[in-house]
Amino acid sequence: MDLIGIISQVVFFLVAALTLAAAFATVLLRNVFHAGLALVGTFFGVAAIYLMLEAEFLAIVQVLIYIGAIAVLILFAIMLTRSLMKNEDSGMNKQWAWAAIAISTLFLGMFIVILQVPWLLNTSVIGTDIVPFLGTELLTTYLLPFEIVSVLLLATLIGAFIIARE
Amino acid sequence: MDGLVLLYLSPELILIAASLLIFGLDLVWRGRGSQTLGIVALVALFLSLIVTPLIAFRADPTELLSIKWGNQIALFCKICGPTVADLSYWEPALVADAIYVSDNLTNFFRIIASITGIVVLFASFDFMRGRKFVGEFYALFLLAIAAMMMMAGSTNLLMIFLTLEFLSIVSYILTGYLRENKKSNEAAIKYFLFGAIASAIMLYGMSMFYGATGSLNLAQIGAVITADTNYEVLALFAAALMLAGIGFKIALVPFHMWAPDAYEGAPTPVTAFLSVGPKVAGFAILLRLTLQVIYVYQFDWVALYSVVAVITMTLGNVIALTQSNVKRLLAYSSIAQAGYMLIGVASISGSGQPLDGVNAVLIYIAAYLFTNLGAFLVVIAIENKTGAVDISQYGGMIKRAPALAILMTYFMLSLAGIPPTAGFLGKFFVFGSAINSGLAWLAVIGVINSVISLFYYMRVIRPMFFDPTPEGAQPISYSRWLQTGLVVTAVMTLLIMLFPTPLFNLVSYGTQIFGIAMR
Amino acid sequence: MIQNFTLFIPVFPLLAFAIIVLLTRRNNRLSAWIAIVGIIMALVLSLGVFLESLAEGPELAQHPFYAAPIVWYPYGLATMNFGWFVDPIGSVMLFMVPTVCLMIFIYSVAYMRHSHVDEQGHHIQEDDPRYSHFFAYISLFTAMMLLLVISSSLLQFFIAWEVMGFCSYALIGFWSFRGLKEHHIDEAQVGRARGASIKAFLVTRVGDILLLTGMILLLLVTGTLDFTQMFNPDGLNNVLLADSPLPGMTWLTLIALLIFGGTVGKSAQFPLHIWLPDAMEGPTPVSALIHAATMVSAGIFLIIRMFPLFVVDSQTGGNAMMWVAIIGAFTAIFAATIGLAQNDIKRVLAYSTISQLGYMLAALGIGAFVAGSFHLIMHAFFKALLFLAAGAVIHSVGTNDMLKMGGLWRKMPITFITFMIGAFALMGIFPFAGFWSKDEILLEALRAGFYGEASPQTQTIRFVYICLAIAAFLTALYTGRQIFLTFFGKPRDEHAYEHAHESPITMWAPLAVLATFTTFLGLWNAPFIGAFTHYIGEGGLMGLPQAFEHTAFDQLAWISMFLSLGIAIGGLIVAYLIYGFRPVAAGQPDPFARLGIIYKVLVNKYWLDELYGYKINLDGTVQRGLLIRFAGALSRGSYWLDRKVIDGLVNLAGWFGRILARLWGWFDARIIDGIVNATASVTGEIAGWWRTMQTGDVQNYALIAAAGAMAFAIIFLLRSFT
Amino acid sequence: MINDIPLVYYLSLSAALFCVGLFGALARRNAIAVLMGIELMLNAVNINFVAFWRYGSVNPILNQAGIVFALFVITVAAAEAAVGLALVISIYRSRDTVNVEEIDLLKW
Amino acid sequence: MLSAITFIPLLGAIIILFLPSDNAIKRFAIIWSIIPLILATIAWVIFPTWPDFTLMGSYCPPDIWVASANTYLGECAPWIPVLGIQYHLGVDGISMPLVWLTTLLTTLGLFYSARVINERVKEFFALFLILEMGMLGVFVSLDLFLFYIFWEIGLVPMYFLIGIWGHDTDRPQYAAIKFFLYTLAGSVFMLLAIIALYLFSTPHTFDITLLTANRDNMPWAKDALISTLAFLGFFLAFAIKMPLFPFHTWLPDAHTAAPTAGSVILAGILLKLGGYGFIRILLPMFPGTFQSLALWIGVLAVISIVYGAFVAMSQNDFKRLVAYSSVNHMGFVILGFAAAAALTNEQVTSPELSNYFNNGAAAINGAVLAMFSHGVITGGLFFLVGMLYERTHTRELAQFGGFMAKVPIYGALLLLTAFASLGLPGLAGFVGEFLVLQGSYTTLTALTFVAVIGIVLTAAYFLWKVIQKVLLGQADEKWAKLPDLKGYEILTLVPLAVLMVLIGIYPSWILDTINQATIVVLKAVGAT
Repeated sequence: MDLIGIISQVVFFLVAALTLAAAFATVLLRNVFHAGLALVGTFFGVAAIYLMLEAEFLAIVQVLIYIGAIAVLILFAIMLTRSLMKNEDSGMNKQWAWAAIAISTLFLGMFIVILQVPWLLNTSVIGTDIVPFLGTELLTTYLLPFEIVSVLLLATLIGAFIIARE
Repeated sequence: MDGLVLLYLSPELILIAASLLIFGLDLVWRGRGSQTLGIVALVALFLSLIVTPLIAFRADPTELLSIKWGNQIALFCKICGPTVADLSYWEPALVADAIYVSDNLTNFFRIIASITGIVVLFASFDFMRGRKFVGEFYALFLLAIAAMMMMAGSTNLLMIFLTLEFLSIVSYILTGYLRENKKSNEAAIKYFLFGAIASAIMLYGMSMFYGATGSLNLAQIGAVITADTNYEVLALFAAALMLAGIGFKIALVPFHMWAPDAYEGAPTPVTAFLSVGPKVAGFAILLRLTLQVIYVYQFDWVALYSVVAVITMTLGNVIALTQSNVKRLLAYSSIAQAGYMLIGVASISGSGQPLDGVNAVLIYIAAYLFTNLGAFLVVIAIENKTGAVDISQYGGMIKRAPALAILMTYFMLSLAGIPPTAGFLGKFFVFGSAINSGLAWLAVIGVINSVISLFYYMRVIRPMFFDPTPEGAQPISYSRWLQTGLVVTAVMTLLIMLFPTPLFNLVSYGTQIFGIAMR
Repeated sequence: MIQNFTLFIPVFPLLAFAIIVLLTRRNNRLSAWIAIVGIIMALVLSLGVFLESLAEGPELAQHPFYAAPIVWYPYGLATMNFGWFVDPIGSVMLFMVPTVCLMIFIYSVAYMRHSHVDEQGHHIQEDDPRYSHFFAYISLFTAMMLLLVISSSLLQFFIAWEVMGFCSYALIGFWSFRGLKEHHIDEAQVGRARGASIKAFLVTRVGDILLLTGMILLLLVTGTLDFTQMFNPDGLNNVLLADSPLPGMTWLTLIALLIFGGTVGKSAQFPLHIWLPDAMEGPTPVSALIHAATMVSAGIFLIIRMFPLFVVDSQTGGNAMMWVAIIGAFTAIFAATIGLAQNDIKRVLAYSTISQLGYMLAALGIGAFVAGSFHLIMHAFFKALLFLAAGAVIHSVGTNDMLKMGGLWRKMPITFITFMIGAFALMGIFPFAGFWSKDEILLEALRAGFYGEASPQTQTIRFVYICLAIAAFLTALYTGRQIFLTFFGKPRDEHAYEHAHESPITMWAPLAVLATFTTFLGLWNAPFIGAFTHYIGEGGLMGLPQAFEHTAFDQLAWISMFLSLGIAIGGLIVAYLIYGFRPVAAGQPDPFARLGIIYKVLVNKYWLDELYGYKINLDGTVQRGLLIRFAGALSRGSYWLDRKVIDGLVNLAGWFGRILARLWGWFDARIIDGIVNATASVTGEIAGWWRTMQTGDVQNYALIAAAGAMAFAIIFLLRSFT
Repeated sequence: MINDIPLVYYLSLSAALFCVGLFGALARRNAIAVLMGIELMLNAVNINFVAFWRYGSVNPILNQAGIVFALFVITVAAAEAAVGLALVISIYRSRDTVNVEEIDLLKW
Repeated sequence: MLSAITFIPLLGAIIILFLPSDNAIKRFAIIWSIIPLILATIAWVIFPTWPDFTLMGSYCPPDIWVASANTYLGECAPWIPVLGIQYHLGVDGISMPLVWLTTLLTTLGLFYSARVINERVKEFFALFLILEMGMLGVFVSLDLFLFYIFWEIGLVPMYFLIGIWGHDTDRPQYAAIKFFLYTLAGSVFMLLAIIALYLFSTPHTFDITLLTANRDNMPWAKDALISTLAFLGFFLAFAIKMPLFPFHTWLPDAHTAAPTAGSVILAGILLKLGGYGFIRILLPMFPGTFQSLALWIGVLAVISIVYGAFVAMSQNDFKRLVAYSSVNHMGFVILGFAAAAALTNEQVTSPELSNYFNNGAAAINGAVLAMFSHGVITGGLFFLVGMLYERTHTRELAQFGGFMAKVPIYGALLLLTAFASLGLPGLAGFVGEFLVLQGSYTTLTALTFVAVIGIVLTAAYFLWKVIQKVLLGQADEKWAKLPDLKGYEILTLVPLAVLMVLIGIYPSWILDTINQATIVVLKAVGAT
């Protein structure tokens, strides 16, 4: 294993640990606002993972949209619902124990499947920039989903407006 | 993408264009003329209903009127480009890359979706009079119907996810439409949270499929999985997770918990739509998933579907026994009906006989569509005038609104499966296909369930005929629209039973692509 | 050729019945006349047929007047035909039945008029409120009896037999209901009549189902119920002799015994005799009709019709005839003993009828076919005479109780004379009918028992002879007692005595006619004339051509004649010593009571009514006994079973559901206490219980959904490993 | 870079992230926290897709199905978040709470 | 002709919905219900000359044409070609009398109700006519699918008749839903059996005549498991409707709650649907299975007879007593069918054992005639009970007494009906019972000895409870001014009384018709 391999592995473990820690923080922190900030941390971690997987465009999109839009939106929502001031006690509800058990077995199952299934493995090197190809593919093969998403966003816009307007 | 191909997307496009038009008009008229917007929506739905057969026709000199319900398939795929392939039968290889397919099954569900739309619109005209955001309601509703149609046609994991989410989001908005009503809000938030979690689980399943086969197209995934049996682990694990998403939409038992609350909370026309729309589209996806992807592991999915079917039917029927709120009762009843449909899916045996699972499901869907919408129309008619939603408030309905009482009796009997109704034909086919494919025990449980179900269906009718009318109750009048809606559903429920041949032709056309057509 | 119209004989009274019921219900006089005209036309036609068959002579037995044109119903490829069948004994019955019935019809015209003293004290004579009903019922009764006599198939016979049972129910229960204003009968009589009618119908019904079973088994085995085809030789020999389901009994014996069961029910023989004495609650002409002329003789006539069956059975080792003889003889003596202790004038005659019927059955049982049938005919006449005379006495004195009568011979000379003739005939005193027929039976029994060649039956025939002899003596005793109590001695009840008057002409005329018949008819079969034996005996039986051997009137016959005469006169003398010599004074108990325990047993009729559980007390209430209380308990038990157990299956499930719910509640009170009370059934319980799964918390829902998806995925995972 | 870190690491990371997100969705009382959980789950799925694209696809340049799917997931997540928060705010406005356990007017 | 008879009542019901005033409805309903009666009478009168298989301008596939040679007035029309379902009607000797009885009792029921029912008249008469259509449909349809549909159509109107117009002292709604659930529970298993028959028959068909004709080379007949399960499915439905012993608990409740006309139809016709099912489906299609189970069914029948009689004896509600008497009488019908089924093959086919064949035919004749006469008698009884209730507003037997003197006409008719019911020869009840006994002694001898005890018990409880308590004895003051039967009441009862006497005296006018069909059925049974 050459030096770069080791370094990249170390970097991966670092990033993965950070992301998971942030995720745990989002879930466990009692104060919802702090949880929001931890969420932003997780998003950064995921963006780093994308970079390691050579999907730079996606990393940027992740940072821009997830952190820029969705995380901010969530923080606004937290402020709007003034749960900032109210110091709620533990954020967990009555059934968290049952949920924990169920989810750990689910994780176990997933882990077994991940190890067991013969995933496709054809390691090919990406030389050039893939973004233009992505563009063409979006507008040729996946043109129909692209249009549908646009209508979806329009509907969401109006829907959110209807529901949340003062 | 040349113009001809757009023709094969025309029903969806018409609806989307109409909804945009309605948004625009609503903007221009600033809230006045909501009635005309409704008419526009209705016209759009009729247009899409008429266009579907036009697409399906194919000039065939050999046929009688030289019109044959052909089975062209418009493919929107990477390699073959958006071309129109004229296939008599659905070879996976040919449609390997298709993202969206406008084939027989899609046409069948387009017809079903547009009919649902029309009938629910009939119901909502009354309901919407005098409320805010009426234009938006109609527009969003049209989008929901378009999403339903697209769900039926999508043979690509991405498309399935996208259309499912599209329908879900629009449904959340529609459910939460009555902002000031506490119940509507609560129903919407519950529906949203449950839906979001379920679709996340489904997504994870989809990623598994993509990981193993490298492709998003159902047919290709199916080919890879059937070719190599050690993918069995993945296929079933991922399918089970995907079942969460689809099960949520159909409201099968472990994933049904949202339904009673959402049905009770949502405005009644939306409840009517929820009880039919997403459920039917969900079955379209389930059919495609079962027949094209995991068909080879017959033993497993038959076992899974039978078990889920039994739990769904039994739980749905049994809990409905103690319900006193009509909408909640109809919610549990529609859960039970989903259980019966699942029996049809479980007994798919590809035997080519008329009594085959696939035909049974489609017939049951058609029958359930008219019966359930009819029942909801009656509930809406009563609620609009008296605001009564509890069974006890239905006292002496036979005097106040004899037509409504008689129709409600007819629809309840159809739901219970008493003969001279479409419901019976549906149940007959479903139980017949179960016995035909060797699941006789399933048919027996189904039959016992339909007897239990009769008890609560009769509980709805009993006060109408036997209890005295509460004092000061004047006769219930309802708009012309509701009347036409009731007439359409009642006549169709009777016609499907008395002259089922046209329905059988439509169904056999629908299942032709799977090679299990009803000769 | 008159015999072609035999089928019309029952039609006339039936027509009379229909006319009365439908048209002339209101007009009493007219209904009475229509009934009488109907019976007269039947009598004329019957006499015609009788004379024609007499002309035909004995071989009528082998090829009788027979035709079965009416197809009553088809079953499979075969059909059940009805028609008429007249053989010698049938023709004689055709002579006897309408004659006696005519007399009874004329008699009842007057009898059904009641006189009572109203508030102002003067007599009012008025018809019974349901006068026309009475005539309708007795016309139907006679029609059915005639149909029975001429029936060509056992099924036709059975139908007539049962409809007659209905008529007897209706007639016995004639006074079983009373309108608000009617007071010709009192409360107690209504109660007693009601009890008696249902008792009669049910007990005869038990007999009927035995006959029904026998009849169907016969149809099953021989394939036909037609008298002409039933006794064909091969049918009798091979088919019937196969072993029946019951062990040790051939089909023939089983069928014969079942048919005899019918007779026991109808002719009130030992186990099923309890209904006849209570049937006295009906008007006297009815008692005469039922217990003399028709109903009871129908039972005997059934055995006579089916006699070839019994003969072949005894020839092939069956013991059916032996049973007939034993039960007949035992009933004869048993009934005679009870007859001694009865104070009601009609009940004495009732028990005497049972005893005489026992006589006839005993005769038939020992094979004395001719003697038995002759006694049947004679008994019909003199017993009808006795009943009608007793009726006249009751009509004039107003009470049945003999202890209240006495010295009536002055007040009612004609009734007295006719009653005496009947009594002598019953006792078997020389010139009268009874003597010839009873002596004939005793002679046959004596010859077969003691002088005939030894055969397995001789022991039983000896036992029969002894019983009959004792019975003859007892008959003489109780008849004598009756005569002395009613007509001789001092009047014991002043009021009744001066109230007594001779009955009007329409009542004593029939008595006279019957009396003449009783005196002269006996000669028909007198030793030297023997016309009856020749006519009946010569032809043998249907299917059994060899005739009944007619032994000349040898020296043994003389001895038995004097013996029976002596027994009769001895009985009369003893009766005179007890009752005639020192007539019983008013209020003095019956001298017979001095016998103490024996008297008590006889008065209570061996407590059989209590054993059966249906004792009708004098005041009209019914005392429920063992059997009926058991049946009542059984029915209440099954109703409880029906209500609680079977119908309760659903509720039972509900109960099971409640247990389950409580169990669940014990360790999860929070959910259960919120349950809306579940419906009754277990589905309701479970529904209520499952319903609370819907807690309203969406995360709870999501957890269940996730857990569900996870469960399916994990199961598939595990499955794919194995 | 590609063959240093095996695919399984990414998949297990995404599985872990998915489970944490699911736990967040099921166990947190605050509706917005549930939303955050859902976002986590969707991010986990995206990692999955991108990883499968990178490691699995024959010609990652021409056939970028994984990335396209991820992109669409992000957009849909955004839409969902918008609608979800709108609903949360309207619930808050009418019931003055966003605690999911207290929103149980509709039950049984 | 048959389609006309079946669908005229439906047409009538629809017309009634548009009639304005109450007595217009009443008059119309009565006149309208006479039309099917006339048609049925014509059909029966021309019975001997029935053209063997008239195709009323309708096309029947050749194999069905051949198979339904012995049915008459046949009508065929393709209805659902995909599943091979024919709109196939036909009548033979057994179903003709029952069709006629249905039309008669409905006309009498409507005629009587016209005076008695005064609230919600429109619904009552409409539902009544729909009920008639349902019942007629069952008797005339020769296609299992059509049979099932008409079987269920009959349930709904009866549910409403019991529920709405029932006497509110006897929990009518409970009785109505119990009736509906019991019958439905049975009939859904029949549905499964019908589907199983369809799937396992070589030319997939629902046609009764076809399934009977070439029953032997059908897979379902060869496979013992399927034929037994199918048999039990059908048997359950018919036993509940019949009602046979363990399934009878719905009958007393439904009867006591139903209005007079309702319980006349319920007892008169609805119970016969079960019996008709026995003779049309169970015996011809499953001779082997029926024969093996004949003893057990016989045992249940005999229990029904004796048990029904005992329970009736302990009733003090007049209507409940008559209801339990129906259980008693229907026990005989099933005993008849079981006896006929118990005939072994060689008994049915070999010529020298024709005695068994004839007695078997007698059993079936008896059973069908018992059904017909029970319809007439119990119909009459329920009318009488209803009339008594109209006058005294109580059904408590203990309170009656001495009515024979007070209301002689009513007394006479009750006497006639009661004695007909307990099987007095010369009246309708006896002939049916005698034929059944004749048949059942042939094959189930031991059982019949017990059944015969049932006859005495029947006589006992009828005399004891009905005649003794109601008619005889001392009239009570409070019944002083009891009115006797009015014109219309007598007119309702006269046809039934005439029928009772007619069948009793000369039964061959009806048994000829039945016997023709019985011979065909028995020959088909022996065909294996």
